Amino acid sequence: MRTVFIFISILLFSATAFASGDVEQGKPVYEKYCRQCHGKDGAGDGPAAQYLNPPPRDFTLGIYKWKTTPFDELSPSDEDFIKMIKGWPAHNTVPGWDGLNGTSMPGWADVLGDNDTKDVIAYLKGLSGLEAPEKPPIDLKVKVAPSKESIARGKKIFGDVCSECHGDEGRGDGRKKLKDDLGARTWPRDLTKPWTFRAGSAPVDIYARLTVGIPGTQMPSFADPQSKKTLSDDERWDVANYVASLDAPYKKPGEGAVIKAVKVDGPLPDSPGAEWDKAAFESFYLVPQIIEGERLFTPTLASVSVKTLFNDDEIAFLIEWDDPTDSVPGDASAVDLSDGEVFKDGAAVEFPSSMGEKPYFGMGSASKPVDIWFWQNDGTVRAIKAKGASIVQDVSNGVSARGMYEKGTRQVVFKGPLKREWREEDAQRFVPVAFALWDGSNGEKGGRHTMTGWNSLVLGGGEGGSPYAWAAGAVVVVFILELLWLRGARRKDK
Amino acid sequence: MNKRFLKVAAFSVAIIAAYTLFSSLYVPPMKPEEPPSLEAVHAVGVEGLISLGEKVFKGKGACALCHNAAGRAPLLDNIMEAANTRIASIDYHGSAKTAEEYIRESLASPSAYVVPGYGMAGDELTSPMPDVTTGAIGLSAQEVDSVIAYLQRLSGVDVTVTGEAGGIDVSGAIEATTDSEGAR
Amino acid sequence: MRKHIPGLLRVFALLLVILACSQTFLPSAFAGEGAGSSVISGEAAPAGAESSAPRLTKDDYPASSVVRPRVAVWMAAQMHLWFAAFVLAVPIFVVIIEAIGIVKKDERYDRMAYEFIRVSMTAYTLTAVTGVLFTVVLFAFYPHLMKYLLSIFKPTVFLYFLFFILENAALILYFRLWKRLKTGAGKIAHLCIGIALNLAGTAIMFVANAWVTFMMSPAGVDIKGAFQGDIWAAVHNNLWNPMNLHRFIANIAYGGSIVGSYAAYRFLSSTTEEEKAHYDWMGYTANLVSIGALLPLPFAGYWLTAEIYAYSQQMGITLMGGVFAWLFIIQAVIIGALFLAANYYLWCGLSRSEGGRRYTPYIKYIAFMVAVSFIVWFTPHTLILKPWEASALGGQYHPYLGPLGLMPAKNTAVNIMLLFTFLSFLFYRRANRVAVVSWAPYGKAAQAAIFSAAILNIVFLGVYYGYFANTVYKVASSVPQVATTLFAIIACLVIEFFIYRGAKEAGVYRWGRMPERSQYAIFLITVSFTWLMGLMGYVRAAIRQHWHVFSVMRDASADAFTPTIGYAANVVSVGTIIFMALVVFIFWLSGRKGADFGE
Amino acid sequence: MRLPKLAQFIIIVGVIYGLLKTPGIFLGKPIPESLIFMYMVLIVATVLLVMTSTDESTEELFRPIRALVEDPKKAFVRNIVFAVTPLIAGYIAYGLASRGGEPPAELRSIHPAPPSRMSAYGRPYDIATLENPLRRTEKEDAELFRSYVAEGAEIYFKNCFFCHGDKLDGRGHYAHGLSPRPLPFKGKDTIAQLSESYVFWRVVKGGPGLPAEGGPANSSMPAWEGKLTEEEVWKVILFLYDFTGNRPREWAREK
Repeated sequence: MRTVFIFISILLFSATAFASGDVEQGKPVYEKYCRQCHGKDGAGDGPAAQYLNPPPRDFTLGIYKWKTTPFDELSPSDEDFIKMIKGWPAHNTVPGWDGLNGTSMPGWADVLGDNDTKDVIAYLKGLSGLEAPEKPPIDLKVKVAPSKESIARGKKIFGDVCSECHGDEGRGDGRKKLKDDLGARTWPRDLTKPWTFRAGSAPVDIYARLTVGIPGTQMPSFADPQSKKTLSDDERWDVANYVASLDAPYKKPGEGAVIKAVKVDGPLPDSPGAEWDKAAFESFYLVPQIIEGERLFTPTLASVSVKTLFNDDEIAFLIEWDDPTDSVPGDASAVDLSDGEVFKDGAAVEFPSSMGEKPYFGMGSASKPVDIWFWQNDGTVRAIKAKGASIVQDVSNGVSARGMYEKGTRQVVFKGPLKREWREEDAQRFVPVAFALWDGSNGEKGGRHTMTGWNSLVLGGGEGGSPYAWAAGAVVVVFILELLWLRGARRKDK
Repeated sequence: MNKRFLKVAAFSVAIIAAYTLFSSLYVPPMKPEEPPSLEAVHAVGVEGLISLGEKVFKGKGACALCHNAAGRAPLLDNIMEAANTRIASIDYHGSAKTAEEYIRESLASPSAYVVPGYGMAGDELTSPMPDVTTGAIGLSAQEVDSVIAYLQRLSGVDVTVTGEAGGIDVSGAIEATTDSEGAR
Repeated sequence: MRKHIPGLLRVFALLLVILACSQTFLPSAFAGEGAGSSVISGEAAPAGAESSAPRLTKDDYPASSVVRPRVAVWMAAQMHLWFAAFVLAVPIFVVIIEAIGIVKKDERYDRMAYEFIRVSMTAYTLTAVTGVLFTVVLFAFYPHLMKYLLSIFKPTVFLYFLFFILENAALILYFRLWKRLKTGAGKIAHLCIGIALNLAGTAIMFVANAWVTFMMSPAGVDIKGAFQGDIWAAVHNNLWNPMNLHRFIANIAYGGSIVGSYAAYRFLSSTTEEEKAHYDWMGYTANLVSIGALLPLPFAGYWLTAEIYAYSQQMGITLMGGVFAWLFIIQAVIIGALFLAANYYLWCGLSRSEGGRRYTPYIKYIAFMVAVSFIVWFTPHTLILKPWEASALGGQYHPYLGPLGLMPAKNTAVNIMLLFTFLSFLFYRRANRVAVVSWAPYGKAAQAAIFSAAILNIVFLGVYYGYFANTVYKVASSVPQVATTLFAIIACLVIEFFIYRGAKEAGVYRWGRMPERSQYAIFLITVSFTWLMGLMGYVRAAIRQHWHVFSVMRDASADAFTPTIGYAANVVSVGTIIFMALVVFIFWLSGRKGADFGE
Repeated sequence: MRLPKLAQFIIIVGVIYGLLKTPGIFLGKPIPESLIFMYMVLIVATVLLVMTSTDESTEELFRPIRALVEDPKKAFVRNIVFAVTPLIAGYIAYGLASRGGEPPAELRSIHPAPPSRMSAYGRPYDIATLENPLRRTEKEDAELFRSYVAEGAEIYFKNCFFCHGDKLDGRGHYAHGLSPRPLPFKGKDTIAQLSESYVFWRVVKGGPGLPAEGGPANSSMPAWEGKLTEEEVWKVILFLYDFTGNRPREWAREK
């Protein structure tokens, strides 16, 4: 009782404190920093809006996604507003990003001071006539710790309640086409990539989403007693713990990652399987192609993971990524889920045609061409030499590829000839390699795709001498120096 | 040689070595831009002609501004084959007999054949492309040759031009293009 | 016979000079063969006033299977410049020392001066030899460039040889008459010969500088390189004066350091106390001249750089922001080593006197400030980053170190470092003295006040104009900073002079009581100087990139590429070692003849 | 109690090393290893020079080390030190050698030198003398200038901000997937150091137009020549300076 009292009084205090936010002063701040996306009148229709996914908030509706007040309370708390505007630094694990993950809303903490923030909040509230919330935020104290049992219970509930949209394994590969209240296409979150969660990935953040829902989208509140899918408080904690446990850390791109290709004796595998366990995944961020030609502003794929094996003649890549749909043109279920016409899913690996100076990562140039291996989920495999964005030429050089799709994860194995110059005995060479992916259900085709820049692939390694040999050498040399010193000192003594 | 001298010499050499190692090994090499090529075209042969052609295409000639994937003008990656069908077309009112002649002609009078859909707004018979052999772009005979060579290579056919057409100094032209391209 | 070696060398050198002259006057005879047909546009126009710069092709450059033309010219130029610096610098130094000797009536100065002019006689010969070598390789490998330059600079070539003869005459007189004109008016006359010698030498350098700077910032020619007929305009191009000043000051510093090294070596080899004292004193004096000249050098460098920017933004950015950005970090590291060594020498010098001990506790504070200044100076704008670091920083800009990479921060750091080095010197000067004037404490307080105010002002100027004011004033703020530094140094020196007038000695002052360690600091200074001159010579030439004469005459040879810093460092190192070996040889040669002064 | 010189030496060097590591460990903004190495060489050299500036302190500094070898009483300590030192060396060597799989540190010129001339929009530009034709409205017609800036903002948010960021800090929502990272515009060390003609060159020619030292193969900056008109580029440039409160560099006036 006492804690509740304190809680409420703090809330009241902060509410009164924020009441001082000045709408008039908020306007210029809004005009300078917010209108480019959210529009002059706050209707979410700024000049940038058409290129953003998710689209910027329409403030005239007063619906906010990331709030902690209960589902039946429209107004977010002022703390929610502050977090949405200033960002959640603790949740930002993507380098350089300080705002809502996976959106274009940055954290404004470094630009807006406390007063500016208050004023702008007052201005935003004025746009939709939001009042201070009547209901206090939901209780976010941890009720159920993430124990094995809790996770197991959560898994059960998840299968019953959540998998329709989020997929059996939580990879966002649900069986339902989703739209938000304004009709914009939304894709359910891939729960194995917590770094893409908009507003935090700790169990408590997930619990908040389950309890409040994400207003304006098809993610409902599971605390709503009217709903068919109401879950008890403990059940929601169980689900939150389970979802948090889905994190697949290897899918999170590392910093300065290098693909270390592993040498195998004998033939390379044609398909995914146990042979690949020798190598480790390296993951890379995918960004949509917005440089040339037709551009893509609504990517669904966030990262790609790669393993590489090689023998004396060949090299093989295992490329894995989460794709919410297996896009087979003409297939009825694919058409149901697709956003517009269904195109083929695809993947491409790119490397320079010859080592030396790096070619341009965007398909090379006439003087410095690139080789591209290309696969599509109808079994198409092409080997291409590209001399620029649209100047391509098929070459036949024994490239094969095979793909499979299971529960939201796609794996493709590329196999092709190994270039001699990639393996020079005297030095470790870093082979530039880049990737591109197409999600056909997302309208991706041709120049509309996601991609990486040049990454480094290193073959073999260890040719420069074993680290142990170096260590032993250093030990011996230093020891000899010590002995010499000692001897010199002895002689001087005498 | 006395010991003192050796000591001082060793000290000096050690300092020099330290500076050298610092500048050549510790500081990662940053390779300065290669000087732009100034060869007379005939001296470098077909490959030189093609690379000059690429530079002209993307630089001075301003061709790539429209002939690109954005589609303001047709792509030219297979122009040699397309040229033959165009010459045969009834809409063609030029005098070229071969693909090479067709391109040479199109560079000077682009409206000899207008690819359907790429004409001026409301006037499908006039090409929006300027005469690139005069005016602001003003390609020399060699540059025209080089562009043709480049397009032939792009289309994957044999390069037939030699770059000897004008027989005059081209270094100025190359200089102008390499400067704009100098940054490439 | 051995005695005649230098003389023979000189005769040989003169012969070579005459040979080179004849080539110079008949350049077409030498250069015209075999290449004329391919000079594209220069050919038709009549040679002389209207001809524009030739457009060359690869065939216009004589091929050589023995040496790479670029490296041969580079090496020859480098050797010549080092020796030239030596023979220009040492006489300046010698005349200064002789003058001090006259004023102070101290025989030691005269002895030292003579010792050095003797040494530089051999160096003169080598300068001429390397000069001829340089000319020959230039004409051999770059005939068209030389022809073009001569078509503009012919009159100055005559001037050059005139000064050369004058200089030689003055040198021989100066050297031969040393012992005869020892007293009274004769000594003054002798000193005047010395000054004339230096004037002629400096004039030679100025003439040569005109050629070099013309290649960087051509003036007096039109856009195609055709000479407009005004030779003074070509000589007095944008970079001529900054280059003259920079080289002049650098030569004094360099000469001092060479003399210092000589003294240091003799100090280490001395067997008697008396000898030790003499060479310690000589090393100290030489070092003082060297460091004294080093202080204004960065400012001359800034002027030169500012003029390069003003002449061509492209050249400026190539120099400071482009491929050579890291070269200036290397430069900062070496100058850092130089200043630390100079300070160290002064600190060690405190042990010469009994009173020096009083000041040793302050050393660490000075060292701290010098080190901090250097950290700022060599923090680059273009960082070397591991991928994970780049990722963590979210780009190539560092949130904390970024501002330190900019010019205003470096200007500030340099000024502060100079002030603290000056403080080291001040402490050294005071080491053995006790002021007797009654107002000494006030004087010292005034000094402290000036000093602190200067630092505050420098920091304020740097921070305010560098980061908070309109960019237009960014570089301009370095001028008041420099003025502040110079004012503080001069004001403190003046006050110092009056405070310690007639001061009494705190204890015995002993020349020669110097740890051997300190002498290595002098070697480090000399080696660093030499190496740095080589490196900066490389970058001065390299920012022209693929131009013989910037924007006017293109280098079309196979060697037109700009060498990387690492490659240049290797060439410079090899050059330094050869040069050092030759200098040792010169010293050895002059040492052979015995210390004949006064015997 | 006064610490022995050797201990002082170790403590000073250790503390400074710790301080240099702090930003990396606690703030996530590491000082590059390459720089820490240079700093530490300077620090060690400076401390060593200070401590050897008098004979007494030199003697004190090296006495324990010399004693270690020469003093028979310290044989035990010596044996331990002599045993441990090679192991440390070996450990360091192991660390260095096993780094083979790390991609090499890259040195890329962020502000490479521009060409003296370039041709764009079908005509030549002299970068040295090129000026923003819209800049003069700033003085002559403030209203028109504001409207240019507003148009520039709109162009920026339709074309540039995905990478260069809402706050012009080079951290747009796609920036994390790009290497090199998009350039920030705010701060005093980016466009504030450059003339508008330089920025114009970079926008118009983009990543493919970089010279070799700028890494043209990796840059995702499109060449905007074919996408924006000349006037649009100048407007964006006006906006970049206006939003960040920077002034373009004007070389001529700095003489």
